Amino acid sequence: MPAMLRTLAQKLGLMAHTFPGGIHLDMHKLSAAAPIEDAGISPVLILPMKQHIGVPCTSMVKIGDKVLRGQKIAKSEGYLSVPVHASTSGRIVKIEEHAIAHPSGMGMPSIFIEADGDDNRDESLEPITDWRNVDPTILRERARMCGLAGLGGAVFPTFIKLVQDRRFPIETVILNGIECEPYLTTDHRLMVEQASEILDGMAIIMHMVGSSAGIIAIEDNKTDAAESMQEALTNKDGMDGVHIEVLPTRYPQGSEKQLIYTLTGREVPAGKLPMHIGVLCQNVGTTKALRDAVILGQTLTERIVTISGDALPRPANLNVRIGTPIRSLFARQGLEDFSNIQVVHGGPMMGERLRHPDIPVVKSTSGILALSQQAINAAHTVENPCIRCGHCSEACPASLVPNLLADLCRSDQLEKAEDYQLFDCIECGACSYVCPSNIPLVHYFRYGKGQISLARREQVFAEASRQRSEGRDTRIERENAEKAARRSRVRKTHAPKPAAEPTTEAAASTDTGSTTHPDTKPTPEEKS
Amino acid sequence: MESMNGLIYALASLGAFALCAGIVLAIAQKIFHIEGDPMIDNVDALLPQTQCGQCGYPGCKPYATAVAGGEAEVNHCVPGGERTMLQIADLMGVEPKELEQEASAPMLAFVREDECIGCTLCIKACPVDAIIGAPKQYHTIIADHCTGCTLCVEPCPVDCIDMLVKPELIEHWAWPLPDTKRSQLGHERREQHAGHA
Amino acid sequence: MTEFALILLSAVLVNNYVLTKFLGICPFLGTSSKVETAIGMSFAVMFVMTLASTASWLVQQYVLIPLDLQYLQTIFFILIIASLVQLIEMMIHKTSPVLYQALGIFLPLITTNCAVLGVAILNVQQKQTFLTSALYGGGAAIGFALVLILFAGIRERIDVSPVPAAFKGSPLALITAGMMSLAFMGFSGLVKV
Amino acid sequence: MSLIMLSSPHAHGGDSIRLMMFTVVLALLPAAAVSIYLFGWLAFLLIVSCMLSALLTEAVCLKMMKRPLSTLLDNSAALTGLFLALTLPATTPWWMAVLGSVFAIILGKQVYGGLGHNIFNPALSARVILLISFPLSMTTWIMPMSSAAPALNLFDFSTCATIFFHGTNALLTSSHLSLDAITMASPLGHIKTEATLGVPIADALNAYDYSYLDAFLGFEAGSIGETSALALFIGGIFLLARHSITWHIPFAYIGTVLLLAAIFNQVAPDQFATPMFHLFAGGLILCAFFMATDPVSSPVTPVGQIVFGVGCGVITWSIRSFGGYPEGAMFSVLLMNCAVPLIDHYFRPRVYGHHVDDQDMGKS
Repeated sequence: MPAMLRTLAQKLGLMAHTFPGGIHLDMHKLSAAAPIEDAGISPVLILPMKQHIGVPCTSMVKIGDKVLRGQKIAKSEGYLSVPVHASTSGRIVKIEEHAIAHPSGMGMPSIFIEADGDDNRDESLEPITDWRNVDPTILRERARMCGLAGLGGAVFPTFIKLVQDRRFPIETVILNGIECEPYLTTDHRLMVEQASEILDGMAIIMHMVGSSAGIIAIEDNKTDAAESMQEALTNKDGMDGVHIEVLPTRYPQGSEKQLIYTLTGREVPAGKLPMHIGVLCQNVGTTKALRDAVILGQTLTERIVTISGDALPRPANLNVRIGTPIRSLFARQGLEDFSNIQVVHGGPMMGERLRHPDIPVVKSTSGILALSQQAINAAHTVENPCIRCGHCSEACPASLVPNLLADLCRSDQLEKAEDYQLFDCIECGACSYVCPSNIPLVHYFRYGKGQISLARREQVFAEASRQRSEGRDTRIERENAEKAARRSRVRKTHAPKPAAEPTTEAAASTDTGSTTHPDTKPTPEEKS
Repeated sequence: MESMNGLIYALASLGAFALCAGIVLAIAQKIFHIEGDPMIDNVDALLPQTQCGQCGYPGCKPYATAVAGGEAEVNHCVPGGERTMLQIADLMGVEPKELEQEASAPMLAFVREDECIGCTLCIKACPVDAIIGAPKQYHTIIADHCTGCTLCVEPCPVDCIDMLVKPELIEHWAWPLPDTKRSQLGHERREQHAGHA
Repeated sequence: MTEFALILLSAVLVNNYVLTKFLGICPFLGTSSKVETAIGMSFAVMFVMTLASTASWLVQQYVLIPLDLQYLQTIFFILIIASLVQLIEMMIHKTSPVLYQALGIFLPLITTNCAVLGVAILNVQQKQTFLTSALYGGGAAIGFALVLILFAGIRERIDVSPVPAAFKGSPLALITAGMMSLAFMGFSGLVKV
Repeated sequence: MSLIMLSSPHAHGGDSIRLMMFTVVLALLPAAAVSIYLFGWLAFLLIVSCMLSALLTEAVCLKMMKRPLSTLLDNSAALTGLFLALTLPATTPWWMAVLGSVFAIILGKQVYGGLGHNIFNPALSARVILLISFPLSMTTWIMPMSSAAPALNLFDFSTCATIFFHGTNALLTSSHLSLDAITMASPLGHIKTEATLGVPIADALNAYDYSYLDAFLGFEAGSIGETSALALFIGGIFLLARHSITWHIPFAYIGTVLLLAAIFNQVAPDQFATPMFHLFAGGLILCAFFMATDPVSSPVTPVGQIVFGVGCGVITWSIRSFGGYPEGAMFSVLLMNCAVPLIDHYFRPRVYGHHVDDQDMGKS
């Protein structure tokens, strides 16, 4: 009903499109006024083999190798993957498992580079200044080679989205400068300080997908960024189809699907991509990185990281080499003692709490937060029973019914949970944030999703095993039948000595069965 | 005589009526006749297909047949664990039963190749054709196909097959349920409060 | 027309067989643990109840009364009901083995569902016409289905609640049924039939 | 640093059950104040005894089930007691009030597993149990202090204490008054009795000396908390403003009653009361704003809430107009409570990106 009213109001032009649900947060943008500083080069950089969504990379270097900044050190395996590059020049000192920002606490094979301090760049990639006259597929290959992945936090390989598909022409390119997570200010500062470079990147994207219309979306708590972008836009040639949209601040506006709905009034159908409705959405930081990759020929070796939190003495925005241990960044900002502090990788709403600060900055590190134990405790108090107040449903930007879903996950009614569209949950955390009973709803959904994925994997495995088992059974049956048939033939011709036959036959068949394929392996012995 | 007539009427009408009902049901039986027991496949679909025989039946399908026929309890599948048991109980509409044996962590069989004499006995024992090799050559177990049923361990004459815990992949890691650990935190928090006060 | 509507309303709500006449409690408790099963059971009972009430009316009018065999009423009606149950059992076994399995013993037990026999006998006692007895049977079945499905919905929710051990299962189901019955008392006097 | 596994989000808005329940208690204060103004010490004694016995019962239950007593502080038991008190007639003796609270907490709530798990509204289930068990006591309405000539001074503590602790009969014997002298029918009860005699509604109300203004302000016979539409509206609007409830249930509920009443009143004004009469009469507003919106026993989704409200409205109006009981609001909420699990299941909102048909998917 309200949805209908809203649609009606939108049709009449009384109301701008806005995604359902959503909440207002305390933004805590402590570092909003802090200019981007360079964090320098750490003596040892740790580069995990997988920093994107998709297939892990494999190492191309060995211990003792000298590498240059920007040199590819791990190559991608498979389509959904981008390579890893050395983020400074130096020597490979070890390749072993190291902790990463993952809730399981498991490690990831990583390459350790000892910096030589010279920071010599690998300049094998030619800058493409004349990109307007370059074929989009070449630029796309450049984006892949340079290791670009969504720097907003999702780290989806960027090149995959930058494609021209005749069936799904991109009409609108959306530049996502929403940054709706509390504390984080990387995109904000980037837009204030490097608006022109971002616009270059956007122009490259629009050229690559063949679109002439673009929207730059910024929330109204970043007016300085909007002004800076507007100024840069007026000074830029050839970007007439682009305009800036300042949206009222609401979480999770920066989520791709929600933003697309707010700006275009269209929903990305379940199981489809934005490109299927003619939209491409890119994060501000990724756009800037694309510009550097094309115009400067630089691979992705650094990113901007907000370092903040209520327990951090000096919040800042740092330009950090990928692979820098975050403990050194905290030390730089005046935090050495982690005894009553919890470290969060990413924003407080969707980031991971880390078990310890000894992990490296990776491509997805939009921020690292030092939150006081008190702040964490306030968010994770004892779970009370659900009183079905419905605040979670009101807050849900995907129009799910979180409390019912959580009940289903908790009681392992996973099929029903899928039926309730569990997988449409974007894990934004709005439901948990508003829950008066402090129910960790997102945690239940993650549990449910994990269990369903597990069940699916087991299902596939079981099906394959069943087929192999049935195949084996039929083969044995067939072979037994053949053998019986042969034996009866043998019995007819060599009536006196039937017993000797099977053994020699088995021996004969095993001799020929030297192939390694299981289907043609030796006949199993008959049970006597 | 009156009562005699009444009795005859009663018996005759009841008999005639019963006959009619019987004929109708006989026809219906023809129309709604079903082949086999469709529940066997339904149960089989829930089983993990390890073909391990720990249930006491030679494989998953025979166990499914026994369960569907009401001959076997629902709690014999060890590798399936509690979830499989609950699903089968749910499907069969019976009360869930305690598992007799806890499911262990997923295992993989591994051949120590330098000790393998190439006897092919394990190949013959494997219910899912997950072992490859030829006589007098090393045998190898395809890890992706191994169900961890342990049936190959026994036949090996030189005991060169180990059962190893299946390594957990970071991509396959799943969040556990929140409750217990959260209440721990709540406990810590209460203590902390008490400490402050 | 109004009269028919009122008969239906009366049979469904006001004189609900389960909650105000307390007939058919056994399947009400037995097949209400899941909504899907309850819906299946509801259809089975609707089928049997409607047909049984019309068939028994026919038997009563054209067999028992002419032959002066009213004393055989119960045995005849049971025969009708049992045959219908057999029929629906075969149909369900063919069309939905899973539902067949889930209903289990409660499917053949529709035979002894006192609500079914109750409707048939009450129809005869109240001297209903053919049409009204069909309507009454149908209405009673809809009423049974309604409360069974509502109850199943409630029990699915109770199933995931931390109910005190002493009340788990049937005790709480009976308390809830009692509360529903109290609520249904609100309908009393709504239709005077 | 600890090794406990915590999922995001690592921030919380600070809302709590305790706060939400307290808001509802606050919203009920105007109605409670009016009840004391109308029924003096009787109302006060009822409210206090119901709340205390509810809290005590909850404490005993928690103790027996070995659950932490700290949940007492979530205000839910006190709220249940207050709700129950407000739906009782002023002359309810103490033991009935206590019995009601015990029923509400044990049968209404704790047997289902405590807060958040009950199917029926605890206060209303207890009220209906009392109504069915003690029909006479539960439909005897004492004249409020606002009547032209109240037979009893309800601000006199000893009179009230006699009624409360020894029953109305004890007072009647000692004061030589007849029951009819101190009680009166509620407007709904009045028109129901007159309707059975065939008296048209307008005449019946004239004879009753009915005025909409009195009904709006609450100067009429009825349960102590349900008479004043004004006080309940204030509370309801407070809840809406504080976002404790959403508009869906109360508006759908009241709207349905008004609509049905308006249509039928147009068709047959002699048999069916006016919408305004329905609005101010009985427990409609109390039920619509406070009972039907009880989050635990009402649907979660907006569409479900509208369905729920409409269902309540239809049943309330039907029972009032045709049923054996003069008032159907409480029954209607209980009846719709039964349907909540199914409503929740079948009236879920459309999830983002599902069933998007009016969109063209690319150009082929």
